[in-house]
Amino acid sequence: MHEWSVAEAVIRTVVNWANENHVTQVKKVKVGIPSFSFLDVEILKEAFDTMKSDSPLGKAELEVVFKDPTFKCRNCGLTFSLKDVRDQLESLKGEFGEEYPLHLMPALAPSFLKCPKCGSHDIVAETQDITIDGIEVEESGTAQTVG
Amino acid sequence: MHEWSVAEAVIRTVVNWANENHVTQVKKVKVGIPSFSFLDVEILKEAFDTMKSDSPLGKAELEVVFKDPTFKCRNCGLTFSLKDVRDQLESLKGEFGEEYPLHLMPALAPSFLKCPKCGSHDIVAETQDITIDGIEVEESGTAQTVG
Amino acid sequence: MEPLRQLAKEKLRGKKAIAVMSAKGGVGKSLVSALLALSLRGAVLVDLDVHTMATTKLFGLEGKLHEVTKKGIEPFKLGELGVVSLGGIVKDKYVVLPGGNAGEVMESLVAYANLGDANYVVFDLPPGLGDEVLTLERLTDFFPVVVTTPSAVSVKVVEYVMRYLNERGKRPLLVVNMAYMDCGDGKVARPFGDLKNAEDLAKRYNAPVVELPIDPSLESYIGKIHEYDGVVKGKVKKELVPYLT
Amino acid sequence: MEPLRQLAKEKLRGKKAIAVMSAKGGVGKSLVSALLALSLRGAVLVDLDVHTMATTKLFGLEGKLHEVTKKGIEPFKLGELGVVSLGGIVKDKYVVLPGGNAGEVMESLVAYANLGDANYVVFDLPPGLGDEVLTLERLTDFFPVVVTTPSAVSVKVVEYVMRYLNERGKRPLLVVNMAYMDCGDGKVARPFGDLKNAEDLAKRYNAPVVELPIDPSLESYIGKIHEYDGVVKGKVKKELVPYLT
Ligand SMILES: Nc1ncnc2c1ncn2[C@@H]1O[C@H](COP(=O)(O)OP(=O)(O)O)[C@@H](O)[C@H]1O
Ligand SMILES: Nc1ncnc2c1ncn2[C@@H]1O[C@H](COP(=O)(O)OP(=O)(O)O)[C@@H](O)[C@H]1O
Ligand SMILES: [Mg+2]
Ligand SMILES: [Mg+2]
Ligand SMILES: [Mg+2]
Ligand SMILES: [Mg+2]
Ligand code: NI
Ligand code: NI
Ligand SMILES: [Zn+2]
Ligand SMILES: [Zn+2]
Repeated sequence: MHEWSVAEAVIRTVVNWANENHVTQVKKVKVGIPSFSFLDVEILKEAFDTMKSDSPLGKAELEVVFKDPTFKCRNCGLTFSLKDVRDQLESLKGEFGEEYPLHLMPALAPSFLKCPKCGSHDIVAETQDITIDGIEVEESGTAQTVG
Repeated sequence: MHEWSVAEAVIRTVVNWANENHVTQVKKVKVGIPSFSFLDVEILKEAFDTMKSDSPLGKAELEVVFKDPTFKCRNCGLTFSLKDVRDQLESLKGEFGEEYPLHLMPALAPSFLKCPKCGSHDIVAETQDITIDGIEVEESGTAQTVG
Repeated sequence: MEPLRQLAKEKLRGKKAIAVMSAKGGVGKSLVSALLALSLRGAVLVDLDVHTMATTKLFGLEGKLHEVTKKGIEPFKLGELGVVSLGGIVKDKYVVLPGGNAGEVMESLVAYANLGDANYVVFDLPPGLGDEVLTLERLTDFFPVVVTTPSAVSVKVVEYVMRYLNERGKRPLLVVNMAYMDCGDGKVARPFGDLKNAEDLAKRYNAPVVELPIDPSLESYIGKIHEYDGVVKGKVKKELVPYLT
Repeated sequence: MEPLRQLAKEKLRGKKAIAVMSAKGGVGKSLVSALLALSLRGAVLVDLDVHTMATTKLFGLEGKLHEVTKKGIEPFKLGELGVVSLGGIVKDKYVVLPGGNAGEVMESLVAYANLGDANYVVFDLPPGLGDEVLTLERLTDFFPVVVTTPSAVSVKVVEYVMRYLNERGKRPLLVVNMAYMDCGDGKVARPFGDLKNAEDLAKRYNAPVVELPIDPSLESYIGKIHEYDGVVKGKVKKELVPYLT
């Protein structure tokens, strides 16, 4: 449900950027989201489309890219990916339901996921949270990467 | 003076690596050091040469590369370099003398340096501390980058 | 461009942000935060001590989960007061985080919180002088309420905070908690030493001081601190609140 | 390949590492660390609470700088005890660090310390359950001494640490500090509530318990804690040390 807040965050940020850069019409916003937060893209787009009006984003399309993080264990050095902790994620979802902690806050990952080799929580992921990975503007018609 | 400890850290690390990789003779070790720690290369090399004997590093040469960090202020977003905080570094050396805190621990930088634009201590540097940037071994004669 | 930070900043815009802080632990930051937030009209208390989440313990909110709506994380309601804590996200799970993640989590907590039309946002900070303070500085121009006890170690440690805030151009208020204990018959005990150290500190940094007594009855209000109406609450209302409104 | 981490690990090899820890602040970690290190034969006390550096205040080492020799950072000497603190590097400057840097600083402190032929290394940890604990886990297989007070909030917060350590396969010892106060005439007061919560916690995690009293005279030994030989020190020697030797 906090997809509405995410949409608001994206819109406010891009509107700010557009105002600062004298951009009057944004065509597309590309948003990167850690895949293990399992945001609901339908809700996110609905929220985006509902809230975007009366702004330089009035006609903008939202593109969502789910990013699969690579984790690194600082305790034993193992590099691993999401599929190596799939079972841990599943049991977490089972325990908390849809609004589970990593859905809301991907940066909590080290508290809930363990290194599959040594069991340590001392894991870092390069994809921490929601990012704006690109903005396409009407004027030029070309994608402009910001962030 | 803690250059001796730095040399010991480098030697122990490379000896471990050599043993694990069945390397019997190391030709060169390339060490990266944040420039603002002002380590004394002469002392570092003397320490390295004194302690390296009876090891796969017996004939190894030490190459020191001073790395100039780029700082980023997380408060105002400014990216800046060492020369922008040169005066702050100088007054710090004046206060503490040679063994000043950033000489021993470059990761203390945010406590002692301020963003030249907004004055915040909320600064991150990508070069945190001593790294081993390359090891050249006798067998192959080619540089091998590790780290 | 950091969308969550942007949202967190806008959520706080136009509200008075108060940061209850101290480099020292166990001096009463969480207790003072709670009593202060309860004493202000229209406040949300945001618990930023993600490792202890003391707020959930003080208010008896353990095991409860925040509702999440289109407006974000809905604060727990205790009369007029709203409370937001990571405890409402992770339930009774421990939170262990490597460097940097704690700041991210704090930022999300503020960004997603539905602060509604609250006038005041009271932040209960963890001890130390780390990412939490820096993160909060990125989000808002907060008013610092620095908490110490009279004990020598605490005052020395808290001086770091005073000096830091001073250099950042802020004028903190100093709360000397557990300053004295009323023993009846007009007698007063000072189990943590006299107040000279703390008062000198305040003078050096030109900070107003509020002294709060020890109230042994407080322990029996853990879990229902909103029902407490004793001497510490009285002092908070009468002496601390006027500086903040 | 991280040379400083490697060196830190090797410095600790063959020594018994004891981590005095608690998610809660102000429960007496630094005091217990100091008295414990003073009671062990051949110990170095390493202060890992980089934001408060309480050790320098307890031992009267403020403003003193560590000597640095070919063997590294030379511990301050107090009789047989060696003490290493960031305070000996930064003097009386506040330490403010964004996420991650604190772990780096801790690693350097251990890597550069001249631990000599000490048998024991006692680590005084900051509150929380953050980078400090993770960093120490990377360096050595420490023995955890977990400190709490009897108060309900403290015990609840400390349960996180117990659970975490348990899941990591460690068997901590629980110290209940400020457990009671001797009022003379065989009378005992319990200003932080009875011990039931803390003792139940220990039972749940199968941990031995040591209870330490409140000693109001301790405040007058701040700055010369090595001269203190009162009731808390006696208990540490007689009841805590045997578990660690
Ligand atoms: N004025 C007071 N009188 C009695 N007990 C207090 C007082 N202030 C704090 N306490 C108790 O002291 C302990 C530490 O307080 P807490 O608010 O958790 O500190 P911090 O947040 O600084 O770590 C708690 O058990 C709290 O109930
Ligand atoms: N058993 C005790 N009796 C009396 N005072 C104590 C006792 N234990 C701790 N203290 C005091 O309580 C305060 C907090 O102790 P400290 O060791 O700094 O806690 P922490 O390291 O957990 O933050 C200090 O002023 C200390 O001197
Ligand atoms: Mg607290
Ligand atoms: Mg962010
Ligand atoms: Mg301490
Ligand atoms: Mg490192
Ligand atoms: Ni949601
Ligand atoms: Ni040196
Ligand atoms: Zn691992
Ligand atoms: Zn700046």
